Amino acid sequence: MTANGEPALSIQGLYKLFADDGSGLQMALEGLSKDVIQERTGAVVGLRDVNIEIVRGELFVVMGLSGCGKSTLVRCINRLIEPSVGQVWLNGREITAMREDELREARRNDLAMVFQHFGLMPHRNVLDNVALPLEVAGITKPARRERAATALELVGLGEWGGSMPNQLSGGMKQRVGLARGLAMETPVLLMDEPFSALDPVIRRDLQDELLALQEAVQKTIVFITHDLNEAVRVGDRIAIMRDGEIVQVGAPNDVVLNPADSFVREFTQDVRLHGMVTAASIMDSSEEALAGQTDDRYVVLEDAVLDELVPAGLSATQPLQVVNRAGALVGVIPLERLARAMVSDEAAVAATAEGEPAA
Amino acid sequence: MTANGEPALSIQGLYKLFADDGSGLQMALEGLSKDVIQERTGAVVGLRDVNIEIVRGELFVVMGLSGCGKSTLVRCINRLIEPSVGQVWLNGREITAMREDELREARRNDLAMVFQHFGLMPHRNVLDNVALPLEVAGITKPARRERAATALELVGLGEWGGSMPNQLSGGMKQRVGLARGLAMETPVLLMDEPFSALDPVIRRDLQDELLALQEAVQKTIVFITHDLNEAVRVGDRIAIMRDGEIVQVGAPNDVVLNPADSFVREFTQDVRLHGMVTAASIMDSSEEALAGQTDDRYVVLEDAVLDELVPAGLSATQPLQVVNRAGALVGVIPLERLARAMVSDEAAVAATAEGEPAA
Amino acid sequence: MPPAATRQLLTQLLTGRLPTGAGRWWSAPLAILLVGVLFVIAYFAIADEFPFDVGRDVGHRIDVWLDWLEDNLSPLFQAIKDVIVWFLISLEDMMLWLTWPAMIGAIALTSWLLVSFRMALFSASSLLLLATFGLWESTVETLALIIVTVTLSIMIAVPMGVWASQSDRLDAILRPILDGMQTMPSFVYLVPAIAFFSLGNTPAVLATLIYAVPPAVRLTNLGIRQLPAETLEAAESFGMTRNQMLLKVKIPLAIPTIMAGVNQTTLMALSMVVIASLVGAGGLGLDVNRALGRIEPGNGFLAGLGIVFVAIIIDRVTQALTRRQQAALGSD
Amino acid sequence: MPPAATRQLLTQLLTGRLPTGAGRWWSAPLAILLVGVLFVIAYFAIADEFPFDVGRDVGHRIDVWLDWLEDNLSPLFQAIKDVIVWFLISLEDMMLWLTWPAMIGAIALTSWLLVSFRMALFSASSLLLLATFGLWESTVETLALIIVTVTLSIMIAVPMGVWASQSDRLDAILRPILDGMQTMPSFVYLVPAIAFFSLGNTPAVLATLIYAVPPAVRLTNLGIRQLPAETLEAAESFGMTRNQMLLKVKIPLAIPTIMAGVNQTTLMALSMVVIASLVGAGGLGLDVNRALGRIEPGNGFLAGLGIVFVAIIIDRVTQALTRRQQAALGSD
Amino acid sequence: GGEEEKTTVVFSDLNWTSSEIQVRAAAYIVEHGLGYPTELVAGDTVSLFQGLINGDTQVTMEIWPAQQPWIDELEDPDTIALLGDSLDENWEGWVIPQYVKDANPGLVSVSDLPEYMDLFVTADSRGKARFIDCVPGWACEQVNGNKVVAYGLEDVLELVKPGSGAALFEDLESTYARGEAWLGYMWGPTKPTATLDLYRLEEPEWSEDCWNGDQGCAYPTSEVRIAVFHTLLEDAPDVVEFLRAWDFSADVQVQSEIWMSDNNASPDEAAIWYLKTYPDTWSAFVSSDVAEAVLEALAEES
Ligand SMILES: Nc1ncnc2c1ncn2[C@@H]1O[C@H](COP(=O)(O)OP(=O)(O)OP(=O)(O)O)[C@@H](O)[C@H]1O
Ligand SMILES: Nc1ncnc2c1ncn2[C@@H]1O[C@H](COP(=O)(O)OP(=O)(O)OP(=O)(O)O)[C@@H](O)[C@H]1O
Ligand SMILES: [Mg+2]
Ligand SMILES: [Mg+2]
Repeated sequence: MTANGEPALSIQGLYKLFADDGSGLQMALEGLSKDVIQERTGAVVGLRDVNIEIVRGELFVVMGLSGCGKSTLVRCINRLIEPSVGQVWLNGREITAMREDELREARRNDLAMVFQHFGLMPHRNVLDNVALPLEVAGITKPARRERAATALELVGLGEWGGSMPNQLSGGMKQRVGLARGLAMETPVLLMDEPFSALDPVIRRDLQDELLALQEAVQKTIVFITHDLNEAVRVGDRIAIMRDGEIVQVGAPNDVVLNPADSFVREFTQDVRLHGMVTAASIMDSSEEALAGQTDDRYVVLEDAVLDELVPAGLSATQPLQVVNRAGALVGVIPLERLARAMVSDEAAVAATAEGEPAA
Repeated sequence: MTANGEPALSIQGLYKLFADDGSGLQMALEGLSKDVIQERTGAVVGLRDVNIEIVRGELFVVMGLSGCGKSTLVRCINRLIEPSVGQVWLNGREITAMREDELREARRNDLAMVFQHFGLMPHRNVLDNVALPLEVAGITKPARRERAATALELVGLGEWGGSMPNQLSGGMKQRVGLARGLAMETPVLLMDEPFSALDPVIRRDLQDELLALQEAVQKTIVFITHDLNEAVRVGDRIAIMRDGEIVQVGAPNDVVLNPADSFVREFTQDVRLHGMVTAASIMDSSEEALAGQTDDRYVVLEDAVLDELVPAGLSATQPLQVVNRAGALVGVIPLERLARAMVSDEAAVAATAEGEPAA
Repeated sequence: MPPAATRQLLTQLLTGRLPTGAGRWWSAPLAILLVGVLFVIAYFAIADEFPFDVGRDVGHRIDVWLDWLEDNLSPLFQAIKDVIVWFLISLEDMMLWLTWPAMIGAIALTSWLLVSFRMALFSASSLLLLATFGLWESTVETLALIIVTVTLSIMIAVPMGVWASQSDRLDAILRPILDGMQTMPSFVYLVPAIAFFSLGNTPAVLATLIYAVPPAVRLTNLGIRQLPAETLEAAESFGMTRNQMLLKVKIPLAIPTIMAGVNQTTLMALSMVVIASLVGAGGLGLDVNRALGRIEPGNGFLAGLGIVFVAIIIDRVTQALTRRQQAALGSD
Repeated sequence: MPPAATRQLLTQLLTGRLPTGAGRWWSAPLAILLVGVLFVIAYFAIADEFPFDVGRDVGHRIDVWLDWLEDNLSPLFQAIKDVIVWFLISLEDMMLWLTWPAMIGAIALTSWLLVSFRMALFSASSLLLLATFGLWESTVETLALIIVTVTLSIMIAVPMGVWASQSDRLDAILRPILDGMQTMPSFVYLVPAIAFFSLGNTPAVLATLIYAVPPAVRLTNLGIRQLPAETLEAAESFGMTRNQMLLKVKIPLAIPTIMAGVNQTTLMALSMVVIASLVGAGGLGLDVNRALGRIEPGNGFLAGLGIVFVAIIIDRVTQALTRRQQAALGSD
Repeated sequence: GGEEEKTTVVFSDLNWTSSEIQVRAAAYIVEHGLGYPTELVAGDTVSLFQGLINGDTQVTMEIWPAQQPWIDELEDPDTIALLGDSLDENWEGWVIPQYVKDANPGLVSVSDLPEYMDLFVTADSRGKARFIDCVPGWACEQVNGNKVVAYGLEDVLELVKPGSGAALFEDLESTYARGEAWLGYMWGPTKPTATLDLYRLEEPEWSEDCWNGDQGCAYPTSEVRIAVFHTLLEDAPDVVEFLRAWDFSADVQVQSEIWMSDNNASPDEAAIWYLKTYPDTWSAFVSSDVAEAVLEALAEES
C-alpha cells in the first residue's frame, strides 16, 4: 500500500451473480468455477468473494480480461447493481445497508461515476449534460454552469458546450462523460475505462490532469483501465481480476515484478518496464559478488531505474556497483546481466522472481 | 510504401462538412481553418482534402486526436456518410458514383466495417448478430452459422453464441462486432477502433490473429487506433490526421522517426521505440567517422534495432561498426550516442530528423 | 371431441412450441381438469345452446344499483357537474365575447407562434371555410368542449402513464381497466350519466374523458419503459430522486411516444363529439347528428369536416406545446 | 382590435419566442395581410355573425355526387362486399359448427399456448360468464366480426406505417388523412355505405377499418422512426436492401411500439361494434344498442362487459402473436 | 301456393320498445300464420330507413311523422308503400311534471312560461329556462324552433338537444325521480308518459293556417304508419293485406311495455305475451284459419 490513512472504501466478501432466480449463488459460495456454474444453471458469475480496502486519497486501479467483472465491481460499489452477498463500506457507513434516500445522498455527494458507455443524455447539450448531476445535487444555476464549463475546459471541450451529444465523435463523448464525473467534485470517483476511446496525446494530458487533481484534492479513485502503462503511471495500487475474483493486489511494480501467477505475468507482459526495473531488483547481492568490488568509478544508486542504468553501463567496462542512500555497497550488476534485463523484461522479471541472477 | 501492387482503395480530394445547409463548404475548399468555419457558419469540418492510396493487402492505420475525423473518413469510404466533395475508388470502381444497388453489392461483398460503437442488434443473440451480414449476402444458413461460430471462436467468445448483447461486458460486445466484421470475409475491412475496449492480453491475441489472417488472405484493411504501439505493430503504413486533414503518411518508423511536424512528434512521443530505432537511423556515416575505424570486433548490421544494439554496446569499449548486408562498413555508433538513444527516444528521433548526431 | 384435439395439434404445429405456462407443475393437470369440466357440462347440456341464462336478472340488479347510486350520491355528482360546467361556460363566454374575426385571427396567430406559418394559413383558411358553411357557432362550441376535455385528459393521462411506468404491479392492474375504458361502449354509461348529471355537456365531457384517457396513459407508460438502460443507469448514479429522474430524464426522452399518445387522445376526444351530442352537448357533433337524422350525408360530411379541421388544429398546437415542453425540460 | 394585440403579446410572453416561421421574408407581410383581410371582412359584416352561408348548397352537391357514385360503381362495391361477407360467413360457420364447449375450450387452449395459463383461465371463465348471461351467440358473432376486421386492419396498417416511415413526404401527406379517418364521425359515411353495400356486416367492417387503422399506422411509423441511428448505421453497412432492413432490423426493433399500435387498433375496432350494430351488424353491439333503446343500462353493461372481455382476449392473443413474430424475425 | 316459393320477409327491427314488440308480434303471425320465413334486421332509424328503400328490409312497422320529409325527398315515391297505421292516438307537446304544476297552479299554458322561467334555470342554462328539445334531426326539432319564435320565448328558453329518444326519456325519468322541475318536449303514448304523471302545457289550437304559417299552435295528432318495400306488394300480397289491417292500439302498446318492464322480460317474451293476452285484437287482422294456425303455434310456446 502506497497511500496512508484509514480505509475510505472497503469491500467485504462481495459476490454478484447474474441469474433470473437465486440459482447458482450457493455454488458460487461453495467455490465452483464460473464455467461450471454457467453450464449448470445458466447464471453468470459477475463477482466472487471480492475484498478490497482503499484508503483516502488512493488511486486504485482495477485491471483484468474483458468480461472479468470490472464494471460489475464498480456498479456494485454505488449499487447500480445490487450485490448478491457482501458489504461495501464508505467512510465507515455501510452502503449496502443504506436506505434509498441515504443511498441517493451518498451518490450525490460522495460517489461520482464515469461510465464505460459514456451514458450521456441525448436530449441535453454538452454543457447541460455536465451540469446535470450538479443540478441534482442542488447547486445553483450560475455555480453549476461555471463548474461544468471549467470541467469541459479541463477535458479540452470548452468550445463544445452548446453541441448535442450526437454531433460528437466517440472520444469527445467520452470526455464529456469524464468532465461530468469530475465536475461532481465528490470525494470518491469511480472511473470505468475513462480514457479508452482517447488518443495518446489527450490521454496523457488527462492522466496528468488526474494526477495533479489527485495531488491537490486527494480523492479516492477506483480506476478501471486496460492499459498497464496507464495503470502503472497513475495507480497507487493495482488489482488484477479474473473471472470475478481478485487474483492479486499490490503496488504497480509489485504486480509487474512479482506476478502472483502465470495469468498476471501474461497480463503484465506488455508493460514498458524500463521505468520500473530498479538496480536493486536486478543486482547480484551475493557475498562473492560484493567481495571482489573495489573500483568505485561505476556506482549507481539502488533505486536507479533501467533507463538510468544503461547509459552508465555503456560507458563502464566492469560491473556496476550498487549503493544505498547511505553510500553502502549493497550489490553489483554485471554488464551482461544488465544487457539481458534490457532485451528481455520478462527475463528480468523472472530473475527477480526467482531471486537469483538471470542465467 | 511497404506493400506492393496497384491501389485497392483510393481516396481523392475528399471533403466532408457537417452542416444543415451547404454553408462553409466553400470556406473549407478555400482552406479556412476548422475553428474559423465553425465559428462563422456553425458547420463542422469533418474531412478536408484527404488523398490516400491503399494497395491490395495493405494494413493502413489511421491515427489522430479525438474528433479529428477518423470515423468520418471510414464512414465516407463505404458512404454511410455522403462525402461533400471528392471521390473514393475501390479496385478501379468509383464508390462515390455508384448507384444504390451497386453500393449495396459493394457493401455486401467488398467492404466490411467494424464500428467504434459496436453497432450490435439488441434483438438478436450473439451468433445471429455475427451471422446477420452473411444472411444479407445470401449465404446459406448452415454455412453462415458455421462461419459465424468460427469467427466467434476466433475472438474468444465461442461459448457465448446464445447470449443476448445486453448480457455482455463492453469488451465482449466489441469482440462480437469484430467477429461480425471478420466473418464477412470481404477483401476490404474498415476497422474503427476495433480493440479499444479490450485488455492487453486479448488485444495482443487479436492483433496476432489479425496479422496471421492478413498473412493468409491479404485483405486491404483501414484500421483506426489510438494506440501507437498497436499501430506500429500491425500497420504497414500509418496516417496521422488533424482537424480533418492528413498531416503525414508513411511507414511506422518513418512516422515515428521522421515526424513531419511538432504535432506528429508529440503524438508519437509515447511509443516504445526500441523495436524501431535501427542502427542505420542513429549511426554516424560521416567520412571522418568512417575513416578512423579498423577494429572490427564490434560489428552490427545496419538494420539491427536498439534492443539488439544495447547488449552489443554494453560489451563494447569502442564505437560499434555498422555494416550493410554485403558486409561493407556504412557507419559507426559511438557508445555515448547509443546511450542517448536509449534514454531519450525523442532525442534519438530529433537527431535522426536533423540528420546529424545527437549532441 | 375430435375437433378440439385436432385444434390442439394444429395450434402446436402452427406455433411450433409447447405451452409457455408448462413450467408450473400444476398447470397441465389443471388444464386437463378444466377442459374435462367443460366437456362434462357440454355432455349434459344440449351441445349448441348454453344451459342457463341469468343475464336479465343480473342486468336488472345493476339497474337497481344504479338507481341507488343516483339517490345517494347526487351531491357528489352535482359538485363534479358544477366544476365542469363552470370551465365550459367561462371558456365559451370568452370565445363568444371575441367576435369571429378576432377568434380566427387569434387561432391563426397561436398556430403561427407555436407551430409554423403554414399551420397558421391552414388554421385561418379552414376556420373561414367552416364559417362560410354556416358552422361557425358550432365550431366554437366544439372547440370549447374539446379544449376542456383534452386538457383534462392530458392532465389525468400523462401522470397516470408515468405512474404506471414506475410499477409493474400497477401496470398489470391498470391494463385491463384501460382496455375496459376504451371498449366499454360509451352508450352504456351515457344513459346512467344522464341520470346523474342531466342532459348537457357534463355527461359528454365525462364520457369523452373515459374514452380518450387510455391511449395517452398507455403510450406514456410505453415510452418511459422502453428507454435505454444505459442512459437511465447514468442518471441513477447521480442520486436523482424518482421525480428528478422522471422530469429531467425519462419524460423528456419519452416525449416522442408521449406525443403520439397525446395525439391519439386528442383525436379520440374529437371522435366522441357525435356521441357527446347524443346526451345533449352542442356543436359540430350535434350538426352531424342532425344532418344524419335528416338523411343529409352531405351536410353531415361538412360538419364532420369541421371536426377534422378542429382536430388537426388542436393536435398540431398540442404537439408543438409538448415539444416545447421537452425543450424546456432538456435544457438546464 | 385590442384583444388580438393583447393576445399576441400574451402568446409571446407565454412562449418566450418569436414566431418560428419568421425566417422567411414573406411571412410577416403575408400575415399582416391575412389579419387585415379578416378585419375588413369583419368590418363589413355584422361582427358576430358570419356574412354568408353556403353550407347547404355544398352539402347538397355532395349528396348528388354520392348518388352518382352509387349508380356507377356498384360492381366494385359488390365485389368488396362479396369478399368481406365470404370471410365473415366462413368464420361464423366454422365457429357455429363447433359447439360452445368446444369453442371455449379452443379459445382457452389458444390463450394457453400463445399467452399463459392465467390467460387461459381468464378466457375460459370470462366466456363462460358471458354464456351464463345468455350472450353466447352474440359473443361468437362479435368475435367473428372482430377477428376479420382486426386482421384486415393490421394487414393494412402495419405495411402502411412502415411505408410512411420510409418517406417524410408520404408521412406529411398521410398525417392529415389519418387525422380525418379518426375524427370524421363514422355516422357520416355509414349511411352512404348502406347505399353502397346494403345493411349488414359489410358497411360495419369498412367503417371499423377506417376508424381502427390509423393508430397502428401512426405507431408503426413512430416506432420505426425513433430507432437508434447507430444500430441502423451498422445494418446499412452490411448492404441490406430496404426490405431486409425493415424485416430484419427495423420492424423487430420497433415491435414494442408497433404492438401498442396493434393494441389500439384492436380496442378501437371493438369500440366500433355498437356503431356497427346501427347498420345491421349483429352481436354484442346490437345487445348494447337494444338495452339502451329500452333504457336498461344494466343489460347494456353486461353486453358491454362482453365486448371488454372479447377485447382483452383478442388483444392478449394478438400481442403474443406479435411478440412471437418479433422472436422469429430476431432469430437467424 | 308451394311453401318453398314464399320469400323471406325481412322486418326492420328498430331499437325502441314499442317497435320491438310489435315487430315480433307481427313477424310471429307472418311466420306461423301466413307461412313466410321471417328475419329481423336491427339498426337505428336512419340506417333502417336507408335499408328499407334499398330493399334490404321489406317491412318497417313504425314510420313516424318525423320521417315524412325523407319520404317526400325520395326520387321514386313508389319505392315504398305506406300501409295502415301502426300506433294510434299519438300526441306531441310540451310537458312538465304534474307536481310542478301543482306547486305552481298559475303555470297553465306556454304563454305563462316567461313568468315561471326561474323554476327551470340550471347552472348551464345561461339564466334561461332549460327546455329539453326534441331529438335533433326529427321534424319536431324544427317545429319546436318555430314555436319558440312564434311564442316569443327566445329569451326565455335555452334549448337542450337530447341525442336520442332514450336520452330524452332518461333525463325526464331521473329528474322526475328526484322531484325536480322539468320542462320539455314529449310524445305519447310511451312508457314514460304512461307511468309518470305529466301535465301538458296548453297551446293555441292546431289549425291548417297556423301549421303552414309560424307554427305557433299545438301539434296535430300524428300518425305512425307501416311501410313496405314495393316488391312485397307482389311477392306477398297476403302479408300486405295483414299489415294493412294491423293496429297496435295505444292501450295495448303501453300495457305491453309496462308488462315487459315489470317482468324484466325480453321483447320476444313481450310479443308472445301480447299475442296470448289479446287474441281477439289481432285475430281481427287475419282470416280465421290463419288465426287458428297462430294459436296452435302459441300453444307450444312455454
Ligand atoms: N452528425 C454530426 N453532426 C455534426 N458534427 C459531427 C457529426 N459527426 C461528427 N461530427 C464532428 O466531426 C468531427 C469528426 O468526428 P469523428 O467522429 O470523425 O472523429 P474521430 O476522429 O472518429 O474521433 P474519435 O477518436 O473521438 O472517435 C468532430 O468534430 C465531430 O464533432
Ligand atoms: N445484465 C447482465 N446479465 C447477464 N450477465 C451479465 C450482465 N451484465 C454483465 N454480465 C456478465 O458479467 C460478466 C462481467 O461483466 P462486466 O461488464 O463486469 O465485465 P468487464 O470486466 O467490465 O469487461 P469489459 O472490460 O469488457 O468491459 C460478463 O461475463 C458478462 O457477460
Ligand atoms: Mg466493463
Ligand atoms: Mg471515432
